[in-house]
Amino acid sequence: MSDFILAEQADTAIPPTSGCIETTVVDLTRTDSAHDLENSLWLLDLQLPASFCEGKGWQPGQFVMIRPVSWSFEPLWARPFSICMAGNGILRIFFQVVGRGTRAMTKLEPGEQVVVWGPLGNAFSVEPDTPTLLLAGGIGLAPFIGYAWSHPQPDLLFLLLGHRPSVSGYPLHLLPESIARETARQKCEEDIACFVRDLESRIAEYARINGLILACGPHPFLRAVQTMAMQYRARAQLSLENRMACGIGACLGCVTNIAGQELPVKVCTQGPIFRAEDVKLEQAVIDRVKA
Amino acid sequence: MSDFILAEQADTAIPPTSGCIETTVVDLTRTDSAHDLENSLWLLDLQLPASFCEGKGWQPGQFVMIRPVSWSFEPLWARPFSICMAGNGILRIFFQVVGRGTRAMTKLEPGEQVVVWGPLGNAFSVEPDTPTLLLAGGIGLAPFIGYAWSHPQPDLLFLLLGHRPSVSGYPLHLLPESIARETARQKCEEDIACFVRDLESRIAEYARINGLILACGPHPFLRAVQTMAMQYRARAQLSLENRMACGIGACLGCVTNIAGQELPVKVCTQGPIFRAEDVKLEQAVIDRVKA
Amino acid sequence: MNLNVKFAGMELKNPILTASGTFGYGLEFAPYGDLTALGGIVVKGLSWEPRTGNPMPRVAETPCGMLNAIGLQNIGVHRFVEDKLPLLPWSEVPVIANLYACDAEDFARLAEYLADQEGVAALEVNISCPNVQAGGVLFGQDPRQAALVTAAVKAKAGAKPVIVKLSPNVTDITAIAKAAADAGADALALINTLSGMAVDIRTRKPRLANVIGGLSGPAIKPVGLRCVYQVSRAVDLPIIGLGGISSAEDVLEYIMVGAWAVQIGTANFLRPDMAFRIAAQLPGLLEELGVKSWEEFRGKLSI
Amino acid sequence: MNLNVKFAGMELKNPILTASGTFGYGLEFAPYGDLTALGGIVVKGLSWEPRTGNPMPRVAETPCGMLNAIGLQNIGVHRFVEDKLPLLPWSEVPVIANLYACDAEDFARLAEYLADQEGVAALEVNISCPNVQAGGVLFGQDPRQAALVTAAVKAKAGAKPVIVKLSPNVTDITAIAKAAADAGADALALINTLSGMAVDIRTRKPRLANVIGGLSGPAIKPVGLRCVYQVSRAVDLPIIGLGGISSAEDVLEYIMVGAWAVQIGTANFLRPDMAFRIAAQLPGLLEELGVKSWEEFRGKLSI
Ligand SMILES: Cc1cc2nc3c(=O)[nH]c(=O)nc-3n(C[C@H](O)[C@H](O)[C@H](O)COP(=O)(O)OP(=O)(O)OC[C@H]3O[C@@H](n4cnc5c(N)ncnc54)[C@H](O)[C@@H]3O)c2cc1C
Ligand SMILES: Cc1cc2nc3c(=O)[nH]c(=O)nc-3n(C[C@H](O)[C@H](O)[C@H](O)COP(=O)(O)OP(=O)(O)OC[C@H]3O[C@@H](n4cnc5c(N)ncnc54)[C@H](O)[C@@H]3O)c2cc1C
Ligand SMILES: Cc1cc2nc3c(=O)[nH]c(=O)nc-3n(C[C@H](O)[C@H](O)[C@H](O)COP(=O)(O)O)c2cc1C
Ligand SMILES: Cc1cc2nc3c(=O)[nH]c(=O)nc-3n(C[C@H](O)[C@H](O)[C@H](O)COP(=O)(O)O)c2cc1C
Ligand code: FES
Ligand code: FES
Repeated sequence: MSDFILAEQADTAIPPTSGCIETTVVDLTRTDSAHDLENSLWLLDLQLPASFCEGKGWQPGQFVMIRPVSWSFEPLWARPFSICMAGNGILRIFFQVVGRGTRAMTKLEPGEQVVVWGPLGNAFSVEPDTPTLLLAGGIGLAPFIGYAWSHPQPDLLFLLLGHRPSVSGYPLHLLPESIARETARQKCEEDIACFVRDLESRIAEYARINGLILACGPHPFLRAVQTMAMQYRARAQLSLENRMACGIGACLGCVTNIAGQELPVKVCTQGPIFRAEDVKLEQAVIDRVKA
Repeated sequence: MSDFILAEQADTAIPPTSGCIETTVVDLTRTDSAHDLENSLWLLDLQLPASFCEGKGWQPGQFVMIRPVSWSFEPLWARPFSICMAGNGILRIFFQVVGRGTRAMTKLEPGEQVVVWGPLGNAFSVEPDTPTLLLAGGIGLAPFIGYAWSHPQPDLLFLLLGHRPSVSGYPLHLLPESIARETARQKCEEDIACFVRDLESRIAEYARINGLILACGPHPFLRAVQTMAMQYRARAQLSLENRMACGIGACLGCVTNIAGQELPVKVCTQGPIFRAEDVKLEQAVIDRVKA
Repeated sequence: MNLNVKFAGMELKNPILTASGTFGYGLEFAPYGDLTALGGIVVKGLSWEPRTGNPMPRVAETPCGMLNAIGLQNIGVHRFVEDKLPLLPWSEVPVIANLYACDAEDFARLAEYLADQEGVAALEVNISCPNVQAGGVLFGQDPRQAALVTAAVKAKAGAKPVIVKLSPNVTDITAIAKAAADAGADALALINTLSGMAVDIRTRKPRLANVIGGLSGPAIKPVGLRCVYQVSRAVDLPIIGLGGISSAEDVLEYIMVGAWAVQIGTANFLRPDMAFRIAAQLPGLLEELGVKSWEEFRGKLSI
Repeated sequence: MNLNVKFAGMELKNPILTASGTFGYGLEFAPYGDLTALGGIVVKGLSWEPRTGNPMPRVAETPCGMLNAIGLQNIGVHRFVEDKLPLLPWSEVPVIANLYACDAEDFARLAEYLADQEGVAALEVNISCPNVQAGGVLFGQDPRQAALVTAAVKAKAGAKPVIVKLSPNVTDITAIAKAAADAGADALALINTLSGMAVDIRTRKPRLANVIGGLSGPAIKPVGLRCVYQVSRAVDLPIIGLGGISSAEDVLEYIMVGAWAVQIGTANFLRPDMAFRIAAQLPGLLEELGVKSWEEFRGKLSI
């Protein structure tokens, strides 16, 4: 299955991209109805650069780096976001407010200029005839919207979304209707235990039927998925959210250790998607990267 | 006349102020109709802090420091602006875009939070029965709007405004109608020569009648006024626009040399208004401060 | 928790001091907050004679920071003691005098004079003056010179604690710190400004008349934290940390890498009530973090 | 005007180079601009053997800047020469190899190997490795060590120009510059990063696993300008200036204080077409300022 991923992870070719483009904000909508700005959920629509779908086009699981022109030097870096959808003239991302960059993004106005580069990184495998389990931890839902639309047999997909903010904030209506789904809110210890049991039984099931498991979400969530996938020998792919300064393989700030690789590999160009059995999700990194 | 000024310039008392207040933007209007943002003219209305008019109140010629909360660390410093008017719940300033701070201020939205401290500095002398000539170099018009309204006999005032952007951008309609005025645009060398001649004949006239001359504007303009005032022995007061980091006498970044003072004096607390005969408008400072 | 900190013979009601040169003589800030709510006030650098400072312009903005080359303009130590000190609430908040001189004798003379002033709680020695006799190298850039000045001040300071303020413009700040410690310093304050400059390509002139100035503000916080971290592990003296602090979070960052107290500098220019706000916000932040005492938090960076 | 600059045996079509470690091996940026439009490309620091670098996390944002402690992860000089160099348009744009080693012999070995590579236009020597034999002080912080490394590289570099890259974390950068000049350096590049750190009060951990890292970006521009200014007046060698450059204006600031060329570093992360944009904007800015030649502008700061 993962030939595609492994090819990219070989660190030879430069993945195709549409380059660095100045585009404009078309729309910004808050999707949740909580009071707090912290952890709020947003859909951001940018004008899709014409070049974006040319050539190889984009594939679900890939991401873009986004930097509003108004940021001058603060924050300094662009921020990486999964492509939620790209088509019909719109590049859409789904984001959550977690820090100063995402907080600043909630101030974006239609017409405002934004620098974007991408599509970047590798993509989730698509196996047209394989039952595929999509595991989304909160905002990790983002790439699965595009994935579901691009899949030739959406009825082979099952989405499990674990979330903390109310489910109403997640744009599940953007998914093709035919996709089976389940959502589980994690408000208390008990919820989490319950969600973990659910996760485990699903992973065990897909391992049994040799299905494909794709996961996207915060580090602790990915670790849980990884552990279970190893335990049940499931075929799982994890999308990592390491901190990125450049997104294009230049800074070596986003690396992770991968089994069988002498040097740490760049998550931005050789990932962000890795096979669960290959990637080392170090505890030290998690503590620091997701406080 | 200048007892008031000299008292402040003695560097003893801390001038009264309403402290540091978080207030909100009520309105921002562009007053000129040029195409370029550079040099554009704006009226900014802030909610007037209740404390602002208490106690000694404010006096025309005084200024405030303004720093939008959204600036985080860029720009770093607040910016000083003359109080154009303060009353009826509104603190109004009139500003021109000259750099990144004023450019950023054109993005202010109603309701946005702004930190303000003031009123700061000394004030123009008011001599109720003296014919008074107000010399405004461009944006230097700002304090004279408040001055004209606060003057007991506005018909003793005459305003001469030299300006580069079209006169329509200057809010002359905010002045009491009874004030005599003349405006002179400086588009070319010839205009400037003509304006300088005009300036000179006015200054000579007010010197003759022992009138009071008040000037506010860019350094080169103040220098011209100073030279002529000295030549004709006119009683003139100049409002300096030195670069300020704190506005309250703490950084010593805004100082100027004053005749008879051992140490350089702080323009923010001991000025910004000085007698023309006292102040040394150094060329070096001008070159650097107004590029 | 109790915010009180005791070190070097001083007792501060909280660890928030102000940085010399950014807080005037203290009085300038009285309209913006209650001076006695601060842990202490460090006033503008004082020399024996009044000084006019450098020519203008002497401040410039830089990305997330500023340059200054004020050149130690000040009214001189006598006028400070006579005109300013009596107006300060020194019996309720420690007032620390920052001393500036260009040779050891001058430093000693300042120390001797201030040792007698009841209103002065401690002396902070600014050793960033170039020593002309020693070929123009700054006192603070050479361990022997730093020791010389420290010893001279200490000899005359009587009961007043002596705080030596270190420059980051050195190859090894721990060497200077050790020299000052060995020469008798009671505490160290770091960092002073980084040496920097700015120019204007249109006028083709430096933005400071003095050409070179000192960089301060949020931009330098990483350098300040590193210096405090290094010195706190190398020297057994209480450290006052500063450089770029502009929030209660920043204060705790400095304390976590080893500082006993901190100073708010350039941030006072962002809003004149900054030091008061930070002092007011600190208890809430400590509670949020579950910190119960300074001992449990100070220097407790887990590596 | 003609943007061409010649120095140290190199001819650049414009003074815009990229800074080592911020531009990968060059190829990463090919999708974002025409590599041959740059004055030159300085690639990631190369060691003899591949290096894994430091543990994660190894980058952190700071006010107007960033910290990195990548620890020189690289594929080793051989794989660079075999896999990367042939793909770079080195016949049209000078490719400069940045060398990293921890003793003089290792540096010499790297220089010898690269001296034979047609595609390498020059060698840039990164002397910010701590010399364990010399008690852990960095090569770049001690004039004698700097001279040692420079001489060792120069002896084996053959016709390749040798650029020595200086650290700002020193008491007197001109002393190191002079030592490198006397030891035969053909040009100097400055500055490397400032030593700094960042911590997280919630996790109570440093933000870099390595604890201490290098500060770069707009925040440090004033320090870079000051260093270039000082060194250009102290040493008669061409200087490549860097530190915080993020616009064509910044480029001219560095040239006005004495640089012959510049490097774009951290700003490449703000947008990957940054170096190309700056190179494209430079002619217009020079015209606006009325500059007719580099000679008339370089170092022409009027004091
Ligand atoms: C390939 C990829 C795809 C992503 N897709 C999405 C998406 O579709 N929607 C979405 O909301 N988020 C996504 N993220 C995460 C998103 O990039 C971060 O939430 C964002 O960069 C945080 O910026 P901030 O300034 O708000 O937070 P900061 O103030 O920088 O940090 C706040 C917290 O977030 C953590 N953090 C900061 N930067 C990152 C980062 N780059 N990656 C992970 N954690 C970080 C910090 O450690 C800290 O705990 C993706 C990340 C990657 C690498
Ligand atoms: C007491 C006082 C009252 C003022 N009143 C007004 C007013 O009513 N309306 C108004 O539009 N402006 C007024 N100014 C000037 C105003 O403060 C500056 O135009 C503003 O600070 C420039 O900020 P900037 O970020 O846009 O410019 P910058 O990007 O900082 O600089 C752009 C240009 O402006 C010059 N400059 C920067 N800061 C200052 C400064 N503080 N003073 C003078 N020149 C500066 C710079 O040298 C440069 O040439 C006043 C200044 C003072 C000191
Ligand atoms: C305008 C200004 C004046 C200063 N004057 C002095 C001084 O007189 N004595 C001194 O020891 N430090 C002086 N400093 C340095 C500060 O006390 C402080 O060490 C430095 O600014 C770093 O802290 P910060 O980043 O919080 O400002 C001055 C700093 C500034 C910005
Ligand atoms: C992520 C990163 C990696 C770096 N790696 C190297 C390196 O391998 N060799 C080197 O000499 N300098 C390295 N540097 C330093 C830069 O080349 C440059 O000297 C420094 O960042 C200052 O310039 P800037 O502010 O423009 O980034 C690195 C800098 C960064 C940010
Ligand atoms: S983010 Fe820079 S190498 Fe991956
Ligand atoms: S602006 Fe700081 S002293 Fe005047």
